[in-house]
Amino acid sequence: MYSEKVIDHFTNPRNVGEIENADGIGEKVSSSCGDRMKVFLKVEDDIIKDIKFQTYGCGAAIASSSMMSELVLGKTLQEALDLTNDQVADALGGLPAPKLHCSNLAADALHEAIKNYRAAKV
Amino acid sequence: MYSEKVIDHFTNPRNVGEIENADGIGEKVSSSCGDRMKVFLKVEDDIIKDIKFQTYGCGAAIASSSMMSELVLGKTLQEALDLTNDQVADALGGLPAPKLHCSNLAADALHEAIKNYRAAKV
Amino acid sequence: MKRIYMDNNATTAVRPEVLDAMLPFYREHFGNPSSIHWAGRETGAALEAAREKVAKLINCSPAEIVFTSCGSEGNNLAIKGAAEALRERGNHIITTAVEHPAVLSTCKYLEKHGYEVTYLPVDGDGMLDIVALEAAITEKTILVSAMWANNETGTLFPVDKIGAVARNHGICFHTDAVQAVGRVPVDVEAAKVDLLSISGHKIGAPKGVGALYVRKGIRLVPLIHGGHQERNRRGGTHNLPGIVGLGVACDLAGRDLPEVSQRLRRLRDRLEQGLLAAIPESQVNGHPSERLPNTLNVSFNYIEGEAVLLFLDMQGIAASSGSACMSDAFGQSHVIDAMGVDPMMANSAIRFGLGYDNTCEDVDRVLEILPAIVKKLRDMSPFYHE
Amino acid sequence: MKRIYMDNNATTAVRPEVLDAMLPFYREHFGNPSSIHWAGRETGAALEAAREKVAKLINCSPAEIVFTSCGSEGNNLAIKGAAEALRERGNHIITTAVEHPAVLSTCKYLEKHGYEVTYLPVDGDGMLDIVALEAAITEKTILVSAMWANNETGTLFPVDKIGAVARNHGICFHTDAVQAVGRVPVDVEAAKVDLLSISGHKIGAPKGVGALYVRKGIRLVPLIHGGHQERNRRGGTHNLPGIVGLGVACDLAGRDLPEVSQRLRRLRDRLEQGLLAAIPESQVNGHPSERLPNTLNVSFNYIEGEAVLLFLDMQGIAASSGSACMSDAFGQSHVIDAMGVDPMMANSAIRFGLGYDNTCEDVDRVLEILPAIVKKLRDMSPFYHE
Ligand SMILES: Cc1ncc(COP(=O)(O)O)c(C=O)c1O
Ligand SMILES: Cc1ncc(COP(=O)(O)O)c(C=O)c1O
Ligand code: FES
Ligand code: FES
Repeated sequence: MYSEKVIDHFTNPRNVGEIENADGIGEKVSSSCGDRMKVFLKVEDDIIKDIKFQTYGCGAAIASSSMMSELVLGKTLQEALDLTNDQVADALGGLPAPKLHCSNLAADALHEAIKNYRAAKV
Repeated sequence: MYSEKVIDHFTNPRNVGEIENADGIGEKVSSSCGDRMKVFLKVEDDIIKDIKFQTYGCGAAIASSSMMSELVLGKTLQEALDLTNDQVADALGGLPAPKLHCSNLAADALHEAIKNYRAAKV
Repeated sequence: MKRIYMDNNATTAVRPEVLDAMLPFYREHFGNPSSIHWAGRETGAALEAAREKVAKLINCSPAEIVFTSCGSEGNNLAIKGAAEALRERGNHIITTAVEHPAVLSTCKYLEKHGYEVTYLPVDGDGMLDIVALEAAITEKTILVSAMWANNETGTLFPVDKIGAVARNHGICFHTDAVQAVGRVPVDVEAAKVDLLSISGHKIGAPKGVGALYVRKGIRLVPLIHGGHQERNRRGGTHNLPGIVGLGVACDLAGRDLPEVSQRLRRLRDRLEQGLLAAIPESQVNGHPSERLPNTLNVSFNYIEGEAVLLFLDMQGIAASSGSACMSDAFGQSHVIDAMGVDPMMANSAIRFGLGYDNTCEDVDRVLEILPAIVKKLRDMSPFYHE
Repeated sequence: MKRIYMDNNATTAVRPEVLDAMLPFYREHFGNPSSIHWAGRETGAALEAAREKVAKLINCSPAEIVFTSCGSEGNNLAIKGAAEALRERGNHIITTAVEHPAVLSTCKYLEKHGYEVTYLPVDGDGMLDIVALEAAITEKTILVSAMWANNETGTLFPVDKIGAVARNHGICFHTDAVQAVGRVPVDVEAAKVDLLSISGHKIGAPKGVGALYVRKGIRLVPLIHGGHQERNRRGGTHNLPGIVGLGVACDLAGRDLPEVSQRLRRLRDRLEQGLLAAIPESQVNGHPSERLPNTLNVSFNYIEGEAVLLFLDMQGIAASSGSACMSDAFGQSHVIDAMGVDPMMANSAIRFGLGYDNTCEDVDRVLEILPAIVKKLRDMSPFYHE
């Protein structure tokens, strides 16, 4: 049911954890299943220098979080904002239809963290 | 489904055929299935000296006819009149429930033949 | 004594390739295909592979196949399911007088629940009059259920014409193709069928499995409510070994159909001609040409079919009178009856359903034995005079 | 990697003795038991022998057994069939909030057809309150459907008390005993049951066969109309190999039950105590004592069950979250939900269903692996703080 990439990211998730004194924190709760994801950012010169996540959710949610973190680490905030949920799912080699909503958590929580970072800076 | 006795009488039915110039002839049609049986008697001194039958019907009907003929050959008319359908079925080692009505043809046609014999004599 | 099985319209032996394919699914790959672990993944793939094979045989897409437990379930699901789903559009159902009991008794049941059912007659060959079908349609008609091939006589209905009429009137069309699939070419697109019932055990798959083709977009109320199996159209844990067997049987049937049907037709014709030639006052019941290649329904006047079957059975030959499901009931077949056959002729009808394993010797043995049986019984019959 | 199967509440492997008994019925004895020839006689006897075996296991007479294709069909036949047969007496049905989807969705369906359904709540252990049952009865109540053993938690309802209440009020009592038969003693007389569903594949028989016990005198409208099979209660050609398998499985279950249930209970208790000891903030869902001996439903707070199952699966261990039929749907189990378990706790529930083949090493391997999985997932969870 899950692709090899999903299994890989689920089994060995990248960038799990918290960042103390993070520059931006975003959190997203899935409306369909109640699962939850939290993203921590360290930003320098509009570039994501560090990213960590915590996820309470299914295998697809964990793999999506991990993939998302890998995709945006070292990228500009604008590039990160351009990342869509679909791109996360695609990068994982696709997700089964009933699990597509799980990848939504990842990009949404990331965008939330960036928004909070910018709001705090103003 | 059928007992060995039924199979035996069905496979090698006794007393099949017609009697020319029979002393009594009886015929019976089953109201439930349309099958038909015809009995021919040769009577001397109130004793059944010869009996033959023709049957259009299922295996149980043919076996019942054969068994009936064997049971009454050489018997008095009164003994033949006392023969019941149940006795025919019992002599065959029983019949499956949906086939019980088939044995009814045998005794009924016999009794009909005796009735006709007596009516002709009067 | 060699046993000769000629009752393949009642049921068939499982083909060896089918059984071989099924065996690993009893003890090794036994997981529930709805489960997410290894045991479920193994069987999930096999389930979908089987679905593709069944779909291919009748030219539909795999998502249009719903696995069932038998042909009767398929007929009940199709007719009750469509009737209820379409209830607000009307309450009139058209079927035929010669359907299998699974269709007829389902229709009788619906008659008790506010539906009106027209039972179309057939002619002396068991053939449906397409004009009568058109004439029976009213604006309340929601469903036509007409079989592809008759189980007792083998007569083939003009399914493509029925499909065209139904499609023209926007009426849902179900066909009971239990006897047809695997024996004659079946194409749901060409025939414009909306619902089509299949039974495994008529084509070398095991008993306990069947399928219903449900055209995309056709709404159906489930018969067996339960889990999310079969896209919510049939609850219950999948019968994986059976389904795998049905897939393989469909595969084989598709591959072998031209050759097997030709071979069986030749055997059947030899049997038919031999019997008609050897036994006076006998007749074939069913359509002379539009008929399943494996089926011969034949009557020998003045005697009763059951008695003939018993004598055949004693010689190891298995044939039947009409549908097996009716054989504990009395009286004539409703099919032969509907064809207007004289009652005494009808009473003597017996059916040979040839199958994959039958040989020319089998046919010759029947030809050797049966005339004497008929003679013996006729000699006993009060109706027969040489 | 050794594969460990602990999902026996979803489905079981066919037992070797069962498969052996079935095999002759695919190609050698394949006749339709409704046929009058040798091929039918052979299987007719086997059909009735199997019926006797099933009847013996639940203490009823063979004529009270109707063979079906699965537990879901049995539940649909029992509930729809009794509801319709009793319609003139009332329209109220009582069931419980924790039934299998085959019961719940059947009840939902009947609600659309003029029936009223009461779904009784359960307590924190998943136990039914017999007083609440009595209170729910009205003069329109025609049917109580309450399961014998819950498939997700293993909680055993007080079936004998339910039966007594129903009998006192002259109400028909159906119990879904799919998880109970063969695992705990089941006696339809002692429990005063009127209708009882059995499924083969939960007790070492194959998928595709089941049975419904129908107490003598209980009227039932058929679900699958058709021929005269099963005394007009279920149409369709009999699934002989499956039925023979079910017979043997019932035989074995009856023979082995005391020994096997004791062995599984010991293994289950070892697993339960080991996990609770090794993993803080974990809990058992289900009744502490009134529970199937093979079932453990356990929650590990702060994480999600599916993730746990995936990690277990990677190590070859097959377990599940709730009923397999629900696993393609989202969200919590309706059973754990109905027990009032905190949602996050509920989300982490996973079910072990031990079976005939499980060993002490299997349990120890799970005890070795699972605590680390839970720790890893908790370390990822935004809710967890050591
Ligand atoms: C309690 C219960 N009832 C009914 C069923 C349905 O049985 P089946 O899968 O044989 O239809 C199951 C299992 O899935 C079950 O656990
Ligand atoms: C035409 C037809 N329809 C339906 C059926 C029922 O199929 P099953 O026995 O698989 O329920 C049969 C065979 O019995 C049949 O010949
Ligand atoms: S099911 Fe909730 S995130 Fe996947
Ligand atoms: S069925 Fe007619 S006499 Fe037996």
